[in-house]
Parts: sequence; structure tokens; C-alpha cells
Amino acid sequence: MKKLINHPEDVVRESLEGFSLAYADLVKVHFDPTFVYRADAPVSGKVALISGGGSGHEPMHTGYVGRGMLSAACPGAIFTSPTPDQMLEAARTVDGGQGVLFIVKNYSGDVMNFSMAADLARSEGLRALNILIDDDVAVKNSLYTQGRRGVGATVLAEKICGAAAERGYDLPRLADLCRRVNLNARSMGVALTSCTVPAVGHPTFDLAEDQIELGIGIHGEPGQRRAQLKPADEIAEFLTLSIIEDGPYQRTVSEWNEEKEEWQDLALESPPLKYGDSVLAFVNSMGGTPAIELPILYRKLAQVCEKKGLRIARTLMGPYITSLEMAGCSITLLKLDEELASLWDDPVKTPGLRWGI
Amino acid sequence: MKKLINHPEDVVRESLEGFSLAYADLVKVHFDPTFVYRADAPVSGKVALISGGGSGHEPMHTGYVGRGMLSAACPGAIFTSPTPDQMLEAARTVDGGQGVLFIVKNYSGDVMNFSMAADLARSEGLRALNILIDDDVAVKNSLYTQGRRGVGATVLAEKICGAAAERGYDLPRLADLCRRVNLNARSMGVALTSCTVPAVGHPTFDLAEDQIELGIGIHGEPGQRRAQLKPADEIAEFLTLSIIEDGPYQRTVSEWNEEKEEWQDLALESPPLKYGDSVLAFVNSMGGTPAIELPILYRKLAQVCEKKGLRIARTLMGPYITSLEMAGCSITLLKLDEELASLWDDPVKTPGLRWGI
Amino acid sequence: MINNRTIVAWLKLAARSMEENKGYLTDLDAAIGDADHGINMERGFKKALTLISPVEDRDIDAILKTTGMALIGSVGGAAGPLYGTFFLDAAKALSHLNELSNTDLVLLFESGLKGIQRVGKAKPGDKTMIDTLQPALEALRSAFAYGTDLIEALRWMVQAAKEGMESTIPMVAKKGRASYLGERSAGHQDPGATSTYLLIQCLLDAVESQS
Amino acid sequence: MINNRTIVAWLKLAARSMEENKGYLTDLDAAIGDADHGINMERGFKKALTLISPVEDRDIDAILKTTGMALIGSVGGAAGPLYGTFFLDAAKALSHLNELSNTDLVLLFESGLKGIQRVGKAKPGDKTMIDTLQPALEALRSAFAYGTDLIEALRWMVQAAKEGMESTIPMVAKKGRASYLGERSAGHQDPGATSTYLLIQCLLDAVESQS
Ligand SMILES: Nc1ncnc2c1ncn2[C@@H]1O[C@H](COP(=O)(O)OP(=O)(O)O)[C@@H](O)[C@H]1O
Ligand SMILES: Nc1ncnc2c1ncn2[C@@H]1O[C@H](COP(=O)(O)OP(=O)(O)O)[C@@H](O)[C@H]1O
Ligand SMILES: [Mg+2]
Ligand SMILES: [Mg+2]
Ligand SMILES: [Mg+2]
Ligand SMILES: [Mg+2]
Repeated sequence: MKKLINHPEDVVRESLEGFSLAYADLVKVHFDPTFVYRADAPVSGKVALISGGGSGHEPMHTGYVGRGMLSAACPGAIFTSPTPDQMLEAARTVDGGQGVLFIVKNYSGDVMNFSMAADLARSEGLRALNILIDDDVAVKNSLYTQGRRGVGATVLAEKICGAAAERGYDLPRLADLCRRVNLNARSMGVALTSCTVPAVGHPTFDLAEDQIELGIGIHGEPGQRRAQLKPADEIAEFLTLSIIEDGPYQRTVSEWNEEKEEWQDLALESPPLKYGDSVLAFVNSMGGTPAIELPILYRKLAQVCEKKGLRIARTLMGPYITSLEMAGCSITLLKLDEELASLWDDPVKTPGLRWGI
Repeated sequence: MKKLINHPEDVVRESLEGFSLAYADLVKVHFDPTFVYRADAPVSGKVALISGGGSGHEPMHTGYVGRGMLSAACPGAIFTSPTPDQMLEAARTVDGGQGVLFIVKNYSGDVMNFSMAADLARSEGLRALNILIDDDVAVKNSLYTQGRRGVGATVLAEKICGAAAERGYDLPRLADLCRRVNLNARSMGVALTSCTVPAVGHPTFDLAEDQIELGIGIHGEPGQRRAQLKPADEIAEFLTLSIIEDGPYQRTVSEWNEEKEEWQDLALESPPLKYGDSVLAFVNSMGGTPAIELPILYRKLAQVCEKKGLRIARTLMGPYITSLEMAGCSITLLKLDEELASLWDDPVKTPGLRWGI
Repeated sequence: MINNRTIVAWLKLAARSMEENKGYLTDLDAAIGDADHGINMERGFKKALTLISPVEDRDIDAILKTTGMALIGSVGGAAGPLYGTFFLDAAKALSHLNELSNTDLVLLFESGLKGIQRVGKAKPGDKTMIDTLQPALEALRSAFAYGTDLIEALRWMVQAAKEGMESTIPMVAKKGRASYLGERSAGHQDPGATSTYLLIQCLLDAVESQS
Repeated sequence: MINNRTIVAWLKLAARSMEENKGYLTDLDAAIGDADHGINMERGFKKALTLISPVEDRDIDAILKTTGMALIGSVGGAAGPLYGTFFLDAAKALSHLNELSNTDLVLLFESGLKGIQRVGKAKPGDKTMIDTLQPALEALRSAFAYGTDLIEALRWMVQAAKEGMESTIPMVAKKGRASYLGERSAGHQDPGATSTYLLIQCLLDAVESQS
């Protein structure tokens, strides 16, 4: 294992220490329990936005803390959901009196830990809602699985909801928006190499020189299937078509009902993309894929979108949700409407995403 | 070789095609000869800033084209200096009547090609000056070598001079500023793995699991020496001290003298950093090093700076000048004064660097 | 008879077992998950040991509750809330007991299992820790019904846990991270089912070492 | 006697040689440079071939000039301006000749070498293409002084070029990318010195094939 680290068990802590020094004007870091929060928190009168998850996906989530995006992020160990005490203390710290929205990627660990945190927060009198992100079309259905994973759409939801919170959306409206972003987003990814979890010391999986993993998540887990390495055009086309041709996706999620004061099952459906839609196209590096390769994928993605009648109205390209040093990429398409596009354009000032200010 | 590409010989062209689609609002791409330029070029009344070099260092240079930074960038083949016809056509396209400053990394190929380009531009009646960037302290002296390489300082010079051009600095003043940035900047890098040039198909060098290359450039060339892999703290400390303890550095460079209308040798000296200086600290990933590791290096860098009486006034951290998928990092320290700091803070809007707008 | 010292001994053995099997559990997780289960479990039980040391002499439910809180607060991932809930719910069911009868022991596992199912919503056959826990609990119950003594009952339990753990090998996962793999998850032993087996083995060891 | 057809044949053989030796030159460059010399040279001479085809029947200087422009406009790196200048300066020295006398041939290489030194500022012993070119030129001169015929003179030249190329192995580079390596550059043959040797070998082949 070749990494620029000291001891494997110190990676997350030391990285956060350096992060807080480098971005002291934007964020603060709290340890034990560990969370990163806006330097100007709490912002009164604004709903607080909190996300989190295992570390190893940087800049997500810690890099998205700041004006116009997250109020706080709770980093877990590498690829391991953080714990409820982190989320609870983060909520106490950044709540500005308007409640907290937890943006949760749909992994059993994250879902359980964030649910516990929301229960604890509510038991202390804080308003708290959880919205799940589950956009990975590589997971075929929710009947026989944990449901689709949360991947690229997470970044988009954090940006768009962060802007809306800044504009003054109240908690239920923000939760609706976040759900809407998720229902209109779909992603799929591919790995060319495995990543190496520092505490493990060797790659999570072995891939021959001519093999790739199609339909991977962001934790070095194996994907939908192993396949031959092909030219970038064929890979980009496959990923894009998998997203565009994905049918309506139904699942039941558990959300807190504020009126009934109980968790409640909600049947949700993601409508498929259709001819004439405007989309945000997000080409993401899994970490080890260099910047010169991403536009090659984008080029094909744009051709496929054109052929399928999708208008790319916004673009994001770069390593925004990663799996340590894994080589590979993911593509996310988010159907845009005017509100989403305008919220996307709003100013954002975080270590990982910045424009307009 | 595992890459998300089609044919090795098409990498640069297809990447630029995708790049121009993704960032059509910011840049345009011209082919044969190949260069990337600001969508709003020429900006009249403003000195045009042009840089370029081999491809494979993305986002440098093409990603730095836009308001507040470069007017145009000329990408060569992977790791190969571009040719004079590219630079000349770029100069013709973006000259806004105030002349062109070429920012040139000190590699024999780049120096010769850009010198030819400047001669050609002047023969057409354009004003053109070249400033060399040579900040790599791993190259020990200029008596027995081509002189120090241009590395991390290039990004800083492009940003700072881009802001100054936007503010209306004229050509000689901009050249002075660029020279000053270069004389006050020092860098050093380390590689944990080699990169693979697509047309070559295998790694440029082999490194055992426990070995690193210290003092590398940005083209996969071997470094100053091979060493044992050590903890990140020791590597960061070594790089930082190599920069801080580097003595005055003298070299003779060739610059165009506008009055005498001839190339002229100029003796230049970089003063060493000293106790009490304010610096911009730039921690750069060589491409394959994931985002979680950089703050670990920054943490140690900050400790060393503190001990040596250097105040870190500005920070840049991320993959800004890369060597394809090479794992490794470089550190750059730029001594700041008020003018440099304020130019650094000015708004910039490019695909690779953006703030304030 | 199981008393609070037995429980503490159990948790100490569990912590050691998680440390020893860290690589094993993590490798199992690498095959169908994200290569962290052993690391998570080691971290959690290490934390539990430091937190229970001040309450070692208190009632069993206090020790179990502290363990549950420690796991929830340090394991993370899926295993944290699940094992944490196991211990919290077991603690709730056994309030202020200093010794556990056979029935109490069954209740401990029964309440813990119910907690895991409430939080994780998995069923037997989904290729999770439940596939170890459920048959282990059945075996414990029938051992006592058959009239075996505690140690013999725990041996039955360990045997059933082992079979349960191994039964996950051919299963196609329906819960947790492994479920994303679909058919590809078959042929691999579930890491959570394995750590549950280890925990039950440690309970037997603790009781044996105290008798 | 060398005429414009000989020069065209030379350039065609050169293009083929660069293609054949692309991997070899690039591997040499990987050891002390950036692994692109073979790729650059292949691209450049391929481009030169397409550009000279319309001027194949013109004077030698037109062919050489077109070659120089093609190399400058397509090779890039250090080799582009250097080889480009070699051909451009040779063209300037030989204006409007359709055939080259022995003196003209010496002049071609002399002017080319001077051009390379003007642009690149390297001296013999700096571990560059000059360490091939300079002794090769000397050998050509003395062969003619000794009274050999053209083919024999070119054989002397090729032999000297080979020795010059090999003389770069122990050298410590003082110019170009290899100079960054300091002492570590010793023990490796310089890629540019090698491509220069190949070019001279091709000239011999071209003359031989036409006689
Ligand atoms: N919903 C669930 N119900 C019961 N057990 C589960 C559930 N989800 C996951 N598990 C168990 O958790 C184990 C994985 O734990 P761990 O690797 O620590 O967490 P994560 O999957 O978040 O990385 C699985 O092997 C499985 O036994
Ligand atoms: N200043 C110079 N003078 C003469 N030859 C040089 C000089 N710099 C480099 N070279 C030659 O160029 C060769 C490298 O060419 P190439 O690899 O194509 O360019 P680059 O070094 O830019 O990648 C070296 O092997 C050396 O022979
Ligand atoms: Mg995990
Ligand atoms: Mg080169
Ligand atoms: Mg796991
Ligand atoms: Mg080279």
C-alpha cells in the first residue's frame, strides 16, 4: 500500500486537522464527536443542512460545508457510516432555530444511524427530517435489495438544497425539494481499479489488466458485473444509456411524519427521463482517473444525450464523489426545471465547490 | 494500461472536444493548430496572457483559460511542448491590442518553441514577451543543467498575472510581475507511482512497493533520487524544508528587450524565504493521490512553517498541476506581499479555478 | 449461572476475538461489501471495554446498556446500530438483574434479535447476522427444553450458530451492502453472520472459563 | 551524387526508421526523460512526408525547408525546434541546388549543426544529439579530405555517428530534460543522439539504394 499517510488509524483525524487549518475561513472541525461545520454557524432563521457518511469520498461531504451548501458534515471512518452522536452534536451546533434536514445516502448503515440521530434530535426538541438519496441504477430493484444506493445525486442535492436553505425555504419545503432532486436523478459508475482501505492495506478486489467492474458503488464494493475493458466511448455510452433507458423506479422509504409524529412508509417513484428534458450532466472521477480522461467521457455523453433528445443545460465534471484512489468514473443525469437550475446557479462557497462568491 | 480513453493518439483531441462542450460558456477550442481561448476573446485594451505545454497536467493549462486568468492555452501532445504555430495563432486570436505575455515553463522544448513563437509574433507586428517559470528546487543549480524546471509556481503566476491583466497592467508591468512571482516561489515534488503515457502503454518507471522518487518534475521523468517510502509527516517535512532552506538561486535567462529589439541575457536571483515572511502554501496532488491525503500533508506543512516563522496567508490545495494518474504530491511556497495577495484574491472564472464570480 | 462478571468476561473475550479476527472479517466483507467489518467491530468492542470498566460491578443491564451505547457510538456502518440495539434491547428486557436464569438468557437473545429486526428489517434467509442469531436462539431454547445444563446449552447454541453462519454462503443477500451484488453475493459467507458466531462462541468461552 | 530524389528517399527512409524505432527511442527517453521522443519523431517525420510530397520535384532547399517547417510544426518538445532548425538552416545554406557536391553535403550538416547549437546552446559532451552530429560531421569531412567516394564517406560518417551516440552513455547530461537527473543520467544512451544516428544511417541507405 502506497499512500501519503502516517498511521492508517490516524488518516481521518489528521486529514480533518489539516483540512480545518487549510480552510479556517470557511469551516471549523469538532472532534469527539467528529463533525465539520460552517465557521459562521448557527445561521439563525435558516434551516440547517447536515449530511455525512464514511470518509474516503472527499471532497464529499466535508468539502461541501459552507455558504450555499451544507451546514455540517459528519465523517465516519473510511467507508463506514458515522454514528448518531456525531450527527446529534452537529445538529445542536448548527441548528438556527428552523430545524435540520439530514441528507442521507441509502446504505443500511447510514439510514439506521441517521434515523437514530433524528429521533434523538427530536427528543431534544429540535425539528429534524431525513431525506434519502438512492440514485444508482446499477441496483436493479428494491424488492430483493436494500434499494438503490445513494451516489452522484448526493452532491447535486446538497448544492441545490443548500441554495434553497440560503434563500429561506422552510423545513418541509426543503425536504420536498430534496426528495424531488433525488427522484429526478440517476447515476451509474464503473471501476477500472480497486481502491485500498488504509486499515486493510491491500486492494479490496483484484481486477485483471483487461477487466473492469460495471455498476459499482463508492465503497470499493464489487459492482453489478465484471466486464472486458472497452474504449471510453463504449463505456460512456453504456453508462449513459443505462441511465436514460432506466424505467420508472418504485420504492418505499421511511420518512418522519411531523403531524403524526411517527415514521411512516412512503411509496415513491422516479419517473424516467424523456425526449425533450433538460438535464444537468455530471461526470465524476472516482479519484484515480486523471482530469484529461473525463472530457473524453463527456464528449460521448453529450452525443448520446443529443441523440436521445436530452438538452444538457448544466455541467459538473471532476472528482466530486470519490472512492479513495480508485480509477473509474460515474455519470449522473439530473432532470432540471427552472427552480432547480436557478438554485444550482446560486452562489456557493465551500472548499470543494465554489462559484458566484 | 487501464485508461478511460479510445485510441492513444486521439486522447488530446477528444479530451479537448469534450472540454469545449462542457465549458462552452467559458472557452472555445480551435484545432489545427490547437489552442483553447476565452469565449470572449479578444478582450480589447487588455494584455493577453498565453501559456501552454504538454498535455497530461490538467487542469493546467487549458483549465485556466477564462476571466481573471489565461487568455489562451496551447496544449501539446502528452508531456510534449506545443509548437510555435499553435502559439502564434493563439496570439493572433486573443491579442486585444496591448500585446501578449507568454508564460513559459523552463524546459528546453518549451523555451525554444515559445521563443520561436514570440519571434514570429513580433515579425507580424504583435508585441510579445516571454517570462520563464523555474521554481523546482529539486534541480540543484543552473551551471550544470538546463536550470530549474517550472512546476507549481506556474499555476500561481497564471492566476496572479491573469488578475493583473484584468486590472489593466500594461505588458512590461505584467512581465515584471510575472518574473517577481517566479522569483519568490519555490516547489518540490515526490512520486509514489509512475504515470503511463497513453501512446507508450506501460509505466514510465518502475518503483518497488516501498520506494518513492523524490524531487520529480511533472512529466514522469525520474527524480533527484530514489528513497524509501516514509510516513506522510516525514515526506511533507522534507519537501517543506527543502524549499525553506534553499539558498539564493542564481541563473541567467534570455528575455526579449523591447528597446534594443533583441534577446538579452538577464541574471536573476531568487531570494530565500526568511523568518517573518507571509506565504501562499500550495499543496498539489500529482493526479492519483486522493483528496483525503492532501490535508495530512498540509497539516505538517503548517507545523513546519510555524516553526520556521512563516505565516501562511493563503492556501491552495488539490490536483492543479498533475502528471496524469501519478500518485504523489508537490508543495509550493510563494512569498506574498500585499499586491500579490490582493491579486490572488481577485475574482477568477475558469473551468479549473473559480472564485468571486 | 451467568452473573455480571460472566458478562464482563464475555465482552472482554469478544473484544479479543474481534481483534484477532479483524482481518478475517474484513476480508469476508471485501468479497461482498466494503472491507470494513472487522475494523468496525474491533473499534467498537475496544471502546465498549473502556466504557464498561467503571460499571463492571453494576447490574447486568447497566453493563449491557453501556455496551450498546458504546457500539452505537463507535462502530458506525450497519453493524453499529444493529449490535448496539441488540445490547440496548437486551438490557431493557433484563432490568436490574445481577444473575441470569436460563430463561433470562433466552430473553437476552430474544430481545436482542427482535431489536435487530426492528432496526434492520431483515428476515431469515436475507444473508445477515440474523441467519446466525435466529437458529442459535432456537438451539438455546430447545437445549433448555431438553433439560441440558448451561454449558451444554451454549454448546448447542454455538453449533447452531456455526451452521447458521455457514448457511449464509449459498444465500443471495437481500439486505445490507451485499444485496447490491444480487446473484454475485452467493458463494460468500456473510461477515455479520460470522461476527455473530464469534460473539456466541465467546459467551461459551466466558461461561466455561468461569465454571 | 546526391539529388533531390536522394533527399526524398532519405526522408522516406527516415520516416520508416522513426516508426520502427518509436518504442526503442521512447524507452531510452523513459530512462532519463519523459518517454516521448520516439512518439514525437514518428509524428514529425510522418507529417514531413505528407508536406513534401507536393514539392518532391523542386530544389533540394525547398524540400529541406518544408521538412524543417513540418518538424517545427508537429514534433514539439526539444527535438522539434532542434531538428526543425537543422533542416531550415541547411536549406538556407544550399539555396536552389538540385544536386549536392561533397562540399555541399558537408555544408548541409555543418549549417544544420550550427543551427542546433544556436537554438539549443549545447556543447559537445552535454549528452545530446550534438554528440552524434559533431563527430559524424568531422568524419564526413575527413573522409572527403582522404579522398573517399560518397558511399565510403557516408560509411565513415555512420560509424562515427554510432560511436558518438554510444559515447553519450557514460556522460552526465548538461542540457535538456536529462540534465535534471544529474549523475543519475550517466549509464544511459541519449535518445536524441540515437535518433540522429538513425537519421545518418538512413542517408547512407538512401544513397546506397540509389546507386
Ligand atoms: N438490515 C440489516 N439487518 C441485519 N443485518 C444487517 C443489515 N444490513 C447489514 N447487516 C449486517 O451487517 C454486516 C455488515 O456490517 P458492516 O460491514 O460493519 O457495515 P457496512 O455494511 O455498513 O459496511 C452484514 O454482513 C450483515 O450481516
Ligand atoms: N539544448 C539542447 N541542445 C541539443 N539537444 C537537445 C537539447 N535539449 C534536448 N536535446 C535533445 O533532445 C532530446 C529529447 O527530445 P524529446 O524527448 O523529443 O524532447 P523533450 O525533452 O522535450 O521531451 C534529448 O535526448 C537531447 O538529445
Ligand atoms: Mg462500511
Ligand atoms: Mg517531452
Ligand atoms: Mg462493511
Ligand atoms: Mg522527451
